[in-house]
Amino acid sequence: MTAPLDVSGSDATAAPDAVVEGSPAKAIQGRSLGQIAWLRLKRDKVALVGAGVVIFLILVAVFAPWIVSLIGHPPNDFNQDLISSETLAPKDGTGISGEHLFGVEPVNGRDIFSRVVYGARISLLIAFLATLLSVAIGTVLGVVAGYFGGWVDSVISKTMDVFLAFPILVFAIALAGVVPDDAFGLSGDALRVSLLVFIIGFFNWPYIGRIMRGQTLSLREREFVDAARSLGARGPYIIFREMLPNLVAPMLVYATLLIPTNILFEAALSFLGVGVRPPTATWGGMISEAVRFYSIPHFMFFPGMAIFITVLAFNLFGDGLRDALDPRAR
Amino acid sequence: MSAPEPLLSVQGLEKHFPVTKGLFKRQVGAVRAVDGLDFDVVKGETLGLVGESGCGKTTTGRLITRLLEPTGGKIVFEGTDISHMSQGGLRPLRRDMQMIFQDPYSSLNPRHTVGAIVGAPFRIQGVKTEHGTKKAVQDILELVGLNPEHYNRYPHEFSGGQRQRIGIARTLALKPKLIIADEPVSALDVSIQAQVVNLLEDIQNELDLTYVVIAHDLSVVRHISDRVAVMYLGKIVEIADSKSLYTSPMHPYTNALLSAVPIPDVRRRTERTRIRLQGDVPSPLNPPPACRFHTRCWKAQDICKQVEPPLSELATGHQVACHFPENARATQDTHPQDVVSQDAVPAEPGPAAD
Amino acid sequence: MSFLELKDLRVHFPTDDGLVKSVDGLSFSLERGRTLGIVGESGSGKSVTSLGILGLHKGGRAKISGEIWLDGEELVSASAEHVRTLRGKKMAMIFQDPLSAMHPYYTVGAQIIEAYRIHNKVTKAVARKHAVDMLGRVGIPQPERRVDSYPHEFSGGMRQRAMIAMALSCDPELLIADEPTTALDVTVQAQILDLMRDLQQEFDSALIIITHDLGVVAELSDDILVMYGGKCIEYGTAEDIFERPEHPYTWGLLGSMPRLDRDRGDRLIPIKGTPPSLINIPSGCAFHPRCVYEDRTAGAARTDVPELLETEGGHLVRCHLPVEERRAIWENEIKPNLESV
Amino acid sequence: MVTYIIRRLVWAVAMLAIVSMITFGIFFLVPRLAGATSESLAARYVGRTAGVEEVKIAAERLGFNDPLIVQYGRFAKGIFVGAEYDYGPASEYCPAPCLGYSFISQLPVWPDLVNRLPVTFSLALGAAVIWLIAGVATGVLSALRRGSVFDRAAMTVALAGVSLPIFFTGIVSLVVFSYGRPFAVTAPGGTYTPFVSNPALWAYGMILPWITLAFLYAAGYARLTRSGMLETMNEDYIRTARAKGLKERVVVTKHGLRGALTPIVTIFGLDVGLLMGGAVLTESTFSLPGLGKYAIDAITNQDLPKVIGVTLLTAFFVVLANLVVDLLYAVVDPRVRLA
Amino acid sequence: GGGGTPATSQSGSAAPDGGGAKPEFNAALTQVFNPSDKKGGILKFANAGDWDSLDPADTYYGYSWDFVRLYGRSLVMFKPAPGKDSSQLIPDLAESLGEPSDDAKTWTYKIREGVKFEDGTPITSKDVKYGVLRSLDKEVFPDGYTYFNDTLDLPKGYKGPYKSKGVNTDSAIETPDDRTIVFHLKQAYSGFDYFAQLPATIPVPEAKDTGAKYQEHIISSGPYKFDKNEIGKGFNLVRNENWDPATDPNRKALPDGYEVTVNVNADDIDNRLLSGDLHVDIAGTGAQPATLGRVLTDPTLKAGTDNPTITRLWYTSVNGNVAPLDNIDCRKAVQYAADKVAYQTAYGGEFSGGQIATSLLPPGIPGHKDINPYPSGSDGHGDPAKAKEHLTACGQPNGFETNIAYRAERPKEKAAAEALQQALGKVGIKLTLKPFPQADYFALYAGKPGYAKDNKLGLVVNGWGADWPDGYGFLQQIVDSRVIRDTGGSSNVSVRIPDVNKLLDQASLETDTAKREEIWGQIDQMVMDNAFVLPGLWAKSLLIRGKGVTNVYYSDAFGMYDYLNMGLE
Ligand SMILES: Nc1ncnc2c1ncn2[C@@H]1O[C@H](COP(=O)(O)OP(=O)(O)OP(=O)(O)O)[C@@H](O)[C@H]1O
Ligand SMILES: Nc1ncnc2c1ncn2[C@@H]1O[C@H](COP(=O)(O)OP(=O)(O)OP(=O)(O)O)[C@@H](O)[C@H]1O
Ligand SMILES: [Mg+2]
Ligand SMILES: [Mg+2]
Ligand code: NI
Repeated sequence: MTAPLDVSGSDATAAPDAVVEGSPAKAIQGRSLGQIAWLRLKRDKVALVGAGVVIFLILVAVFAPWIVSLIGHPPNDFNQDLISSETLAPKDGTGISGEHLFGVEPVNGRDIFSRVVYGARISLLIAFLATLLSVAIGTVLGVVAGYFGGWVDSVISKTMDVFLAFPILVFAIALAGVVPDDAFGLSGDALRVSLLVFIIGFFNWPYIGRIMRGQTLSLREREFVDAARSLGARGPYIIFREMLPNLVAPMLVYATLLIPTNILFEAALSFLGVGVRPPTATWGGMISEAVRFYSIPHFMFFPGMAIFITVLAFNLFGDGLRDALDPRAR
Repeated sequence: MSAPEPLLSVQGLEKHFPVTKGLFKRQVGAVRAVDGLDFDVVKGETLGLVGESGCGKTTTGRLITRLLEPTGGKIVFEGTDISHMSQGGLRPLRRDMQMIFQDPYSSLNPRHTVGAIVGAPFRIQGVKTEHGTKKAVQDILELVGLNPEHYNRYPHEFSGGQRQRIGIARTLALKPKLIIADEPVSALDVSIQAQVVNLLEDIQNELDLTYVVIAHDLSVVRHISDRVAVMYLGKIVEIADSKSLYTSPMHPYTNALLSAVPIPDVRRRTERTRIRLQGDVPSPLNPPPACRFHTRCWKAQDICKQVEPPLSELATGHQVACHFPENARATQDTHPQDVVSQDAVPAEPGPAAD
Repeated sequence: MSFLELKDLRVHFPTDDGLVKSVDGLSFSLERGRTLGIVGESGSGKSVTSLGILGLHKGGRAKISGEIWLDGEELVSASAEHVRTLRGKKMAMIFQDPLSAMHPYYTVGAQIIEAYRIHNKVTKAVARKHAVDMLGRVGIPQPERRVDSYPHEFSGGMRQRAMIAMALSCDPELLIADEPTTALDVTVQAQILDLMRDLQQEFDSALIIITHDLGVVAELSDDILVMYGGKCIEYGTAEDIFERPEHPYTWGLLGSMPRLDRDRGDRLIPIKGTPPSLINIPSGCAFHPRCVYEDRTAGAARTDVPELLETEGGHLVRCHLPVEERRAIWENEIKPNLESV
Repeated sequence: MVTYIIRRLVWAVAMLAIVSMITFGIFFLVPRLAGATSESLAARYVGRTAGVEEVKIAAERLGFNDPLIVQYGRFAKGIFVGAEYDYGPASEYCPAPCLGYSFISQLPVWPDLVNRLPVTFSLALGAAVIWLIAGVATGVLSALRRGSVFDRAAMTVALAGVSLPIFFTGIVSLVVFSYGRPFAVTAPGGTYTPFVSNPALWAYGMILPWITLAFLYAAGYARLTRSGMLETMNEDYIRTARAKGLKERVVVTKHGLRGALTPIVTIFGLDVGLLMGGAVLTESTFSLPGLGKYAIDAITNQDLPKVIGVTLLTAFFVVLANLVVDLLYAVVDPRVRLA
Repeated sequence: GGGGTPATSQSGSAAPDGGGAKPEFNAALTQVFNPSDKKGGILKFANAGDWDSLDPADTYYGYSWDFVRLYGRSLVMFKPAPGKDSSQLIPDLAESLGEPSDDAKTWTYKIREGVKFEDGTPITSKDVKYGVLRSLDKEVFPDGYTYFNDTLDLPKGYKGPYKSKGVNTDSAIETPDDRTIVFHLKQAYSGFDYFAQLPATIPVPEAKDTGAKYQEHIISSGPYKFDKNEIGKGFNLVRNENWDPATDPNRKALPDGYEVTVNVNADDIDNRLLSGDLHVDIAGTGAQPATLGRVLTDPTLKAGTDNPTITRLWYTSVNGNVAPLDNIDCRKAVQYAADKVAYQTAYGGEFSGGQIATSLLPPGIPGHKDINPYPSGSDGHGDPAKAKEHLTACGQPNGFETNIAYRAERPKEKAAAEALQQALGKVGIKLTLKPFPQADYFALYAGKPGYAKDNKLGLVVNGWGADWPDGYGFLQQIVDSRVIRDTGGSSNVSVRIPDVNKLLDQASLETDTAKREEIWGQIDQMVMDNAFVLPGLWAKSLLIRGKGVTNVYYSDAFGMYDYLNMGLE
């Protein structure tokens, strides 16, 4: 029997319009969550500034040689004509001039501007690569633990516990200290950078791992995973097609938030003298040298600010990204 | 009518979830979520599965679709025993057996477009269609009452009812024979619920489907089921065709359940007297012995605590597991509530064992 | 004046996406000893209304206007502090999900005692005794022992009983139950509904019960208010609403409900489309995009907001259709379809 | 509950064993991988004038020729029953818990660690108190006045706080408040006076390190508390508390903060545990003779037994903190008790 | 250790006896500043690092030798007097300086009467002998010097009293009675009194000796004894009641005690010195760079400082074992290319760094001649043209690559390495910096010939201070190729010239001082000609006088203030 109200055939087609009424145009192409996050991010001015600074810093790092050849002096060149031989400080206090935007170092008169610019390379390179390593290990193990559960999960989770119980900094310093200058077929900056990347990345993965495991566990409970399984999907399909797209967002957020941590970590190691070898400029290394010249504050100020601004920018961007991708956190 | 070969036959189905403890995962007990189910589903019919929360409905559904591995018993689908078949072996069979999920929000991957979601069965099963997957998907979208142009939209752009339609579209993609629907409408608003219920009925007729519908809402089950099975603590206590179950329930639990459902009818509210069960469903970790309902049953006698009543056919197509069934020879024309008010109700709410 | 009277209550939330008009001009009144049922689809503004009465939107982002008179006092303009002193004592509330509505870190008893001691200057021991009493009254077995349990140690039904005990601990004159049984099983729901009915009679309070289950409303309510898009679209006694509903939306609700007393094969009569967004409430009658009879209003439904008008004996309806036409449609087109076999 | 505690204890002990194995393995294996021999390892213990023979003998004596497992076994045994260390003229009994013996300073490591512990404790606990109070208070206020000037200012400062390297803030504070003349208060950094000998001087010497360390953590805790509070204040049970007619202050503290506190307590426990093993950067910036400085000095001198000792002690604190936090969790959150 | 006769730059007129100097720059260089005999007070010392050891047998730091005299008395000591006078040896525990036999192979000392250990037991010659013998065990005392090992006529295979228990050592040291001690040398050595002033001759009671642990409970023979001693943190000295001033004409013992803190932040030490919180920076190496700017620009602060030249050479070893530096022209190219001014700046410039060195021997060491074999251009910034010439001669016209080692913990050495890297880079010599941990610098890395060769450590940043102000004390350890051991550990990293060894032997036999001093000059010239050492600078330091401290004066012998007779106002 058919009642006048029985319009199930036609009602449904009308329905979506009601839903999208709010949106401006009747776009056929739907907006993905990524696009929505982007829209939200675009409204977050602070995060955009952070993103701008991050991009700027990356460009600075990439084009460091070029920038320095335009303004400034090679980072390791001495300019001792600017240094007072009595006090070892720059003659006019800082050495800041059109030639030396940030002034020069005491003692040898190296150009602080170009050292800061070159420092960005080391800092960002190590932070990025280490983050990549952490995220790679963390994601793989986290997803494996979360997806397979059982003893696999037990083993991986306990491994993470063990890792988290290590005094990472002490360990990293000690490790960076015991490895000689030529090892594993590498030497010089290449060795130090790889070593630092390895140490920082390797000790940080459990943080990402835990998050990824949690996310995977909660995804595994979601019914769409069951839906895929009931369609006969195999493990790889579920992991890569169903879960992974949902893991990209948290992965991105935590990677963005891990980068500043790693920058600070690298700076700390350089500060303690186990980072990249001198004379290669690093921010932490510059600060540790500047400590001896605390009465010449600009020496400490610029690398300090470089770290601060970089870390702050990443944090701002990361916070904004998190808010955009996870509106609940707002 | 000669009994047709059942499409799905479940015999003695069991699922015990181990409860472990300690560093070495010692098993200290088991949640007897499903504890010996027997039922058949005949082609073209709809079997409703009702019961209170935690009685094992979802587990049953997931066992049939083999998302869970049964602890015991047999599941025979189209004459094939699939109870312990490997996932690889199941793959081709999965085309014929699909599942609709309860929560329209978590059952659709938020990162996939509607097209990808509904097209997934084709991709996973490697099915090629004549005019390409997209055309096929759009046809199905149309079938479930969605605009085919929504192919490229994402789930979050749809309302709950529409999402449920997308979920249904996905199950229909490969033209299955059996659909297990786990609480397909319980997350939806009444007005939307009706749309979906109607849709389920329509496509059943159109595509000649067989349903197992799981729900806790007796009204919904009554509305769409040919036969209904009532579960209590992992067991079926009564199974019968819809009409006889609702009009002359034999198991006290069914009776109580029916009488507890509020009726949107102001005239009757004063007339009705109800059976009020006391307490909650006991934990499946430690189910009561013998008849599991005896702790809450007002008719319970010593035998109920000692001997488990078998599920036996007391009327044609009406099986019940009770030592003291009601309405054993009940007439078919009395109204359920009237029946209840006439003979089953003790003056006091049942002296349930506490 | 009635015990509780709402006059043109509006609760609006400014959000990033626009102004959410969750409650938009709601008026009703309620006497002591009577039960009002508020029904409506998800998002129609039921919870916002109840929280508004308790003053729980104060201090938030909500913009509230209109008047709420409770026992001769106006609450919207009253100070937040004054409204606070009324909460719990004069008016109390039961929430939908008793697990999340109770603090997981405090025992059930502690939470009842706390509620009691805010408004009664008594010692802990006295309050505790009272809490045990209340738990017993709502039918929790062995209340002396259970008073020290944590919420997670209770089953769903017991939690809701405890929640009720907490709400009733100070003898409130107005009790609002927001979907008190939605999270519960039918058998437990029946127990709770019985309990609420008994308690209301005992305490002689005014009771507002909010739900989207028409069955529950029918069981308990004297009067029923149907909400749609933040507005009341129909108000009347339970008989009015179930026997002589006049609004197409109410018809839709009745038609959508699968009923235990109707058989398989009876087709449900759903309402097409989906509930409106409260940011972009459809022009005119908010229901018009889903209304089958919209074309019979000569376009008025699209442009003009219909008035809430009394048809007879306190039965109010907000519809452009002429009264006679509405009654005719009900009698001839809808009612026959709803009648079972 | 009892079985739960036992289970946690067993795991804690197992974890320490694993950590010690890995630590031991890494510090003795990595140098070997990088080309060190038993002799070159021993060489650093025999002084500048030893001949080839002496080095060989020393390597033998120090057991560098034994397989790693044997060496570890000896080390592990020392922890429980003590060990005899032959340092040449005589041997010294290093009583349990013997965390190794430094052949450079000719001292067992354990008394050294015990010696340094009060400094690190003073630093960690003092700073912890400050940051907990400051961070949580700021976080709560920010959450309650969300969007206000206070909130924005506090969160800006907090963000800056987590973005500044601690050695930088430390040095700046030293320069401004101690070395430099503008606010010279004469060197409250770098002087540790034991509490028992002079509490006032003790506190005076610790003020700058405390504040520097606490600033970093307080910033993090303020952010954490704020987001935690925002989350809990949206919980249903807060609405219930309000519906009871509770005063807002009570709602916030008794109900809101209580709910938000659990994750903070967890992280607090872990942070303090980690700091107990030495705030490496703070201690080296302020030259505080605590475990962190000890670790750095040991690393500089390549004094492996000390490095291993201090690493293990730190790990011990972390594991202990984990344990305490877990047990505390069970106390704080009744839902966990059944586990 | 170190010291020297006053350098040309700082010779001033000695003030009249007893007259104090005015508070002005360099006031304590040649006279006693703030002289006083007031007793009482606690002197506060601080050390940025830590002692190698407090044990007299195991300590090899100049400041430690300076300080050890407060709690230990060696046979002979440097005179506690300002400037040049301090180089003079005077008897301490002994009644007089050593009595040599005619061939200078036997030296006899007589111990004063009435000297006692802190526990009241009399000090005998056996205790002195034991002290020297135990210092021979380099396994137990790895830090110390080996002068006694190398020169005493010990029984073959003798390994010190711990390992060679009961071996008769009379062939090396005889104690005919409780007051007499006789040293027998393998070879004649005319300067044995310098050995006798070494802390190793401080008496140690055998019964109380705990080997390596002795440093925790040292038995004092001086005016002060240990009260509380926490290794790694600091210690206190209090008066030793069993020290009898009558037996000791050299020590005033003014303060009631000493409070020494170790491992204090170096900048903090300077600030506390300036503020009066602290009396002495015990390391005596001078102000930190940050303080430098502050002190030198403020006349009042500057007036409270002294700026002596010390007998220390900062230099870089040029390792002839590493190709192409095995070619003398390549080495010379390095000499010419080096930027001496940058080198000087790296160490702190004129005031705290020192004076540019043109050869090994510092001006304060007798035998020093002003030579400059490799003039560093007109302005001291190097002579690239000359360097190129030599590069061509060496067959590397475009330069070459090699490594430069330095001690990681020493920022000045790092700066020097960077300076060389810069300067040498200009002529195509590409240096790679190789930092090594200070603790193992000589034992495992730069000082280990095999390692240095395998790892191409062509240049090794180095430094050396005279153990005592005499050519032998300055040169022997850094130019004698026989001190180089395959197992590493020697400070001489690069000088392997047989003729130099011969000259050294010749000098130690030479009893005529003038002739001896002539030889030191020859050696200096010879090493420079072979270009195995790139001299950097002769060190100076900027010392801050503690506020309210009396009897402050600079001791050439130690290259820092003399700690023996300081007191408080
Ligand atoms: N993976 C599992 N591990 C352990 N116990 C489980 C698991 N899944 C379900 N259970 C338990 O099995 C019992 C039956 O669960 P099931 O979900 O089948 O009930 P249901 O009838 O679907 O209930 P609802 O109406 O609440 O959905 C419950 O007690 C549940 O706690
Ligand atoms: N604090 C708030 N800020 C913004 N919008 C709000 C807020 N609270 C409620 N709303 C909106 O007001 C509308 C009405 O909400 P309300 O909770 O009253 O619905 P309801 O009728 O109780 O629905 P349900 O049946 O789902 O409980 C919803 O659209 C909701 O999104
Ligand atoms: Mg279920
Ligand atoms: Mg609601
Ligand atoms: Ni019909």
